[in-house]
Amino acid sequence: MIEILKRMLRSPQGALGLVVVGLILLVVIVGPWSAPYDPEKMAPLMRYKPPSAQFWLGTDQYGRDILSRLLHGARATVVMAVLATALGTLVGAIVGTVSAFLGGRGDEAIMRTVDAIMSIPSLLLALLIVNLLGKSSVNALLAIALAFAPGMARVTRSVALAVRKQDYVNAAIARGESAGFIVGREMLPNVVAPIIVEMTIRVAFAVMLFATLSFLGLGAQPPASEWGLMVSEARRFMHLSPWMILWPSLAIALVAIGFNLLGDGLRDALNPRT
Amino acid sequence: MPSIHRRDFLAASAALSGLAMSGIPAFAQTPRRGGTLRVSVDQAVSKLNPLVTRVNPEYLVAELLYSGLTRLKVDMSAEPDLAESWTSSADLTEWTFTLRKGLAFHDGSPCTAADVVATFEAILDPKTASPARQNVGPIAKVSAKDDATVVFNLSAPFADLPVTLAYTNAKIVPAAVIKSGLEKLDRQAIGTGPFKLVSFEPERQVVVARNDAYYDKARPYLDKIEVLVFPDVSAEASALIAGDTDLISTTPPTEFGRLQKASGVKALRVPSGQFCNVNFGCDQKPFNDVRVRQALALTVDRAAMVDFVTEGFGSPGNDTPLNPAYRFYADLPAKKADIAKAKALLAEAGYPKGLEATLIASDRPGQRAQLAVALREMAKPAGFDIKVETMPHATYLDQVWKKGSFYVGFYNMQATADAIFSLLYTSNAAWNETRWNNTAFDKLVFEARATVDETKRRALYAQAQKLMYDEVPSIIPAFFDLLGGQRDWVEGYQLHPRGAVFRLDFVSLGANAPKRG
Amino acid sequence: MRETILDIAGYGLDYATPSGFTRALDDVSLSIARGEVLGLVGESGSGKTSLAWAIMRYLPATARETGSIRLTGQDLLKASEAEIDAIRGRRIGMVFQDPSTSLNPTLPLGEQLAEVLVRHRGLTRKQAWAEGEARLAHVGLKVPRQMMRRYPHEASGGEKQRVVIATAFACQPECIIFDEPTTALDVITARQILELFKELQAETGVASLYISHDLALVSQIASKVAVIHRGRIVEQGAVGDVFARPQDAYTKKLLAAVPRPDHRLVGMEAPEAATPLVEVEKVSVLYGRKPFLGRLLGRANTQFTGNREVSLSVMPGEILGIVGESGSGKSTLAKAMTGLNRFEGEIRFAGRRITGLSDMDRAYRREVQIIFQHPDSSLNPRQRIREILSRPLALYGEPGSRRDAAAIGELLEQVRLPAAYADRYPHQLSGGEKQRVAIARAFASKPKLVICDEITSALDVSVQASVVELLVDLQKRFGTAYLFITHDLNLVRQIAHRIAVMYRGDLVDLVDIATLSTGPLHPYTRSLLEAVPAPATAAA
Amino acid sequence: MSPAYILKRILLIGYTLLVVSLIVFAITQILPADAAVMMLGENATPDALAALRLKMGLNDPIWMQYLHWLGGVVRGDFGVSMRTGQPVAPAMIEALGRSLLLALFSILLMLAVAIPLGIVAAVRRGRAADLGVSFLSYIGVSLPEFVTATLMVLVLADWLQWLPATGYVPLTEDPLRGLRHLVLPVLTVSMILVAHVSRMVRSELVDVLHSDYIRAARLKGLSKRQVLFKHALRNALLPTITIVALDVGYLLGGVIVVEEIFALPGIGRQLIVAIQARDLPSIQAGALIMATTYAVANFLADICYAWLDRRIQYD
Repeated sequence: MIEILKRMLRSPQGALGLVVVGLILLVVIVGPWSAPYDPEKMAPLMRYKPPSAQFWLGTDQYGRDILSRLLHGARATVVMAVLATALGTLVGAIVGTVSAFLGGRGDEAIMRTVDAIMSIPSLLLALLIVNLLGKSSVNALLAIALAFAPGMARVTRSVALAVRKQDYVNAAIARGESAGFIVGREMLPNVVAPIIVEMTIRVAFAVMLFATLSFLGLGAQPPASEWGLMVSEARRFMHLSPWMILWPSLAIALVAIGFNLLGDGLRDALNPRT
Repeated sequence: MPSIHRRDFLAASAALSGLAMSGIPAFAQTPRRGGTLRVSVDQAVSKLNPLVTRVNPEYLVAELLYSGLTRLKVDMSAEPDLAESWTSSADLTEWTFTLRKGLAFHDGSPCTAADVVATFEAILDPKTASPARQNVGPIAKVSAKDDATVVFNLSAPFADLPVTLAYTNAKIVPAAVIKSGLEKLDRQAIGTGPFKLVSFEPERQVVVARNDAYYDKARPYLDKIEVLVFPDVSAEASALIAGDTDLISTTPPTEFGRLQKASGVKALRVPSGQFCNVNFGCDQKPFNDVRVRQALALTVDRAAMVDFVTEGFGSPGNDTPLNPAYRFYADLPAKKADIAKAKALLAEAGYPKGLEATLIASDRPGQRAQLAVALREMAKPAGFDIKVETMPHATYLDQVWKKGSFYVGFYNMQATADAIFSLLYTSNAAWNETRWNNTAFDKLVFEARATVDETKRRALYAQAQKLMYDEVPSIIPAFFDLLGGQRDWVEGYQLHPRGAVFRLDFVSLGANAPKRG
Repeated sequence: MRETILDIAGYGLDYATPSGFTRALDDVSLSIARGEVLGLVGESGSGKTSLAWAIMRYLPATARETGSIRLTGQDLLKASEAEIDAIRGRRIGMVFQDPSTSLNPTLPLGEQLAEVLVRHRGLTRKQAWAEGEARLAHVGLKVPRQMMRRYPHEASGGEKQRVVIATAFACQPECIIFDEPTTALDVITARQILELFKELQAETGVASLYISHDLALVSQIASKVAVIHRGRIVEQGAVGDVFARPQDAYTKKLLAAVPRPDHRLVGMEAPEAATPLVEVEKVSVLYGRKPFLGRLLGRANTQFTGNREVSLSVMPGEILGIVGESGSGKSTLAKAMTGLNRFEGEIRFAGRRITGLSDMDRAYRREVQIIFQHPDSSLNPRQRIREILSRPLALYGEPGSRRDAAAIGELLEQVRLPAAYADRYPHQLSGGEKQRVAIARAFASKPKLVICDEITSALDVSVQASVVELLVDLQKRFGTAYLFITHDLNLVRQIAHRIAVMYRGDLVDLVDIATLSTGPLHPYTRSLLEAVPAPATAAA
Repeated sequence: MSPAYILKRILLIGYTLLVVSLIVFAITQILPADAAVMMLGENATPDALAALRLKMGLNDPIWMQYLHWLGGVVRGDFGVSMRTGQPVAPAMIEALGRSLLLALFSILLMLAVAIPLGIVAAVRRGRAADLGVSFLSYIGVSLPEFVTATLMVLVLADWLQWLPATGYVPLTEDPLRGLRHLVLPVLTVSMILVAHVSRMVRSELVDVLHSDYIRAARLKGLSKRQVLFKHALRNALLPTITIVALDVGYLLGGVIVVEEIFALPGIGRQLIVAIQARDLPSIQAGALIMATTYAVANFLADICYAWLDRRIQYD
């Protein structure tokens, strides 16, 4: 673990990724307390203010402080994305590993079906699911998780198959170990690493997908300060104050970049191939 | 009598800070004929059948292709359309309309009293599901005396019939089509309107061309009108500023500022009775208790609300659907926010610890959510814990509209006080969203509609408004001015306070207009 | 004295790493004259390949060099990039270890030969192709014209290597480097390639640097030999001298490690026993499942045979060697016997009939253990040695048996590893050590039969020797029977009592070690015997 | 290439579409919307609704409705839109055409930009150029379309007034205006593609450049250029074909947002409108058509790949 961290710090992406994600997590944790204003406090006389000493990032259509809203929104945005990814990964990992372990026709059937589901663009799938469940952050979370599951299943399976071919698994079988032991103790520990990499990268997608859903009005609900929602609300006031749309957009991009970097860093750290 | 009306109206406009009024007709010289006008609208034109149109863009198109018996002037009074004149019996229960000579549908077939009768029978048939059914007035029977004469027998005395017959959905369609099935009108237009349908792409554009067989030889002035759909309002404004379009039928306050600044663009603004409200289900807890409704009403800072919801392009409301733009508006003292009093009332009503409620707002137009969120904050100090839930308009219509007990509504101005009251607030209202069901109120409205005498009628409506002012079946915090924009080469266009009326057949293009194919 | 072509003097090479420099080559001095073949012998990591790259001037930016490498007097260290490009392939050719990776999979073989001719001999593409065809014919390829147009995946390993060789000789270079050109090939193919090399070498008199880990092989073809160890040349001289009278300790060790058929490590006779321990009866293995679509289209089913009705038996305490080239079905059989492949036919073990996986109960699995070829893949990288070794104890140990550190320690000492290794992870061990752990794991259950599947082929000669010696020792101690699978005939002749020869899934021969040299043999077995060079000292 | 392989892939497409149709139908069945209400609107009376339900067979058991619908689909009849009352299929196909136009331009632009970038990055590995490219690509993959799009509209359309903010004009109607309207959407869509593919090309090329046969080629005396363009590039670009095909999946997803923002009446926008209006037949048709496009794109890619790269075994 430690040396992986060391290796990550050596690669530019890894180091940068760690820093950015670290910062983001910091905001997620202490954000709400560090916010200078109440994110929902309206000020009829303070609307559409550009950045200033008083409001570092300016104010929005209700005269609410954008910085405070961003700081509060970090949780809604990042945590949700991480949870969604984790959930999707879990489901995918189970399906993938089972499929890989079954092999043969079972594997074929499962994977073909997974492919089929994957041919529905994940955004569309998420859209449909949210519409089905009714719009709310939680449902958006489920939708994204479900939209991710097939992809993760594919990844997990390919990794699991590679591990399945290893001789230590053969040895375990020849030894007469139980299926449970083989999957649990011999295979899984070797499968997790690549999956974690994939996961980190997908968190970036999740953040974007989440924002997109909120943007389409299907994610978080006002007056929540989820960043995607902030962008979509700000669009209406684009011409009254460009700042309103600029900041949350940048925030989203930053998070996505952070996790992309981190993911790539991890990948390089875990298999120092090139 | 129209004169009084006009004075009220101007008074109303004056009341709203001096602004570029489009109310003044621009018929300096005789309009130039010819040219193509590009009008942009903010929603798809999904329905072509005029009897079932539901949104302004559809009304706009229907108005180009079809005619009613009467039509609504900018001052909200009725003027002849297919009917050249009308009379009523003394007791206002029988009205007779005389049609113009030689009217013809786009397919060349003549338009006669038979078509009018058939149309109104279709409208009144529930199966047609036409919004007009509840809005054309208490019609009991429609009959044709001869080819040119139609007689309406009413179930109750009704003074406003000529105005209500101008209702957006009361457009005359051929009897033959009605017989063969109205679906025919989903894709083609067979009307008597000033323009004929050229092409119809619901999501993109509708093109119409002058109908040379139109009854008025002078109008329309334009050869062609392209109605362009811009789902994105800011893009719509950009298009006008860039000169890609000539006219925006309605634009939100958030874009209005740009239009005012843009060169070559005239920003249009007219005070209107259009409003956003918060509907209470007055038949179920907690809002069946008048004190709860009053308490919430007392939390609203209406001046701030005008800012939040209309960006200042509007006027504060007093929880009655009438404002100075209406003829029978009663000037009641402006309501002020009073949190202490609100708290007290809430406690009296049995909610000393405050109360929770979920306020639903559809996502179109944006002002709904805007209002909801603002209200949420304003009501907090008084102990209201309001959760805002927005949803796609379709879901809203399907699940909440007319069913919910606490949601944000949005309404065009109606032609008459009676129209708005009996559309929304009487017990037998078409859209009785509040279930207020106040017999006293019903009685007042019913009396008023049967009264010809101006002053008596005004008094009755005043009492009705006072009732609403006190009992708050719904919070009406702000009225919108209607906003729009046009290139300065567009002549003869007047923003209509009704919001659903456009009268583009009076529009012409100036000499400096760009030539378009 | 013939003219010296390649002359390396006091050459040193270091690679810069974050943690300072690491020495790859140290004060290397060699020279090869026209017509000479210098065999460079060393184990993996000895630096022999680094030397090859150095000569080819193909070094990473992190390389630091000293000394000189002269090609007919010109110091390559000082040569410009352009000059080097002109020298590579023109004056120094190179033949690589694995033809399947050294050829571009998406270009026709002919193109990859012709481009050299175009580049260095200024031929037009047309001429180059004609010339290339001739070249291919010259390296003994039957149908040169087609071969030119084929893609790598359409040619056999031997054919590909011939193309590579033809390319290396294409421009009549003065010097050619052969980097283990036969290790990736089957014994017999390797033999043919070697013959080809001899002919071409004799014919062109090119100065050859022949890099190999295989002393026996080098002794066959080289005139001079240099032994490289940890980046230093520890000994060099004429083949005869070095092999007969090695001076350096390492050389001696290396020579001693070379398996020699005549030098038995166990008795010729298997211990007497009435009944065989295991009997394999008509065991067949089919790979791949029938694709329903294939049948749907009436195509021949794509299954292929791993074993065809193989029958053999192993006596208690006997070492049965199984030889054959890759894909001959050796491992398939091993897998079948350990329940890693489903099979038809039956296996009789200690009188019990086993016809399928379900019959392989714990008792059977305890008695029959397997050791795999690649130690780094057969030990779970995320488990400590302790966990790895405690599993069999947990699985097979009698209720009373101990599984504590002491028990683990004993197992490790059995295979001559310090008990302290119990806390290490596999990646902290060397290849040989890992294989010892694997052995310890196999012996943990005190089995009666251990199947050794190519367990030494991934190891260096010296390591291999010690591992084999360990196995023999264990066999003596526990009287365990081995099924010893290998492609190294010399090795198996040292330890096996009987030898089974497999060829394309069939068991073609099963003979006593004694009768191997004399008795009647299947032609394939004979060609196999001929293909394997007997080590030098046998000659010396 | 064996016909069996092709046949197999075609059967797979069939299966894919079957699964998709099931999923889509299931979802649309449970969507909180009464088909009849949607069609008649809020003024519908109970009797009218009942009549319509009967007519639309909404009272049949679900599986009957599914089979009935599927039967229609097979015959290319996706039913009638509840919003416009017009048959769904033609509208959707036309919309698809517009989307594909957008996709086509985006992919062309992407190829023109991404491949050179990738090559430069791989060849100049670790140097400034490489870092520059990878920085760009990180930005690219990390900006959601709606952000890029909105910012572009704000700057290019509203502030600089170089391009129309949104809208769509058929190229047949007015090629110049049509293209001007396409610029922003194409830029937005291709941005992520470029980022994605250039990274792919880079890593593929880096791998190839490390392979034995490249070294062998160098040691045959071929110049860097020759090796790069003759030996390396071909092998590095092969896998990108598949990548591009997979990106079609993204494309279709991304197109939803992009079309929504630029009011481009492609299939994505049709779907959003349909979803918002609970226009079930349109949703079903749209989703199914998207899936088909994706499946077909991948099919073509595989065929293409198999044809170009002769190493592949066909099953």
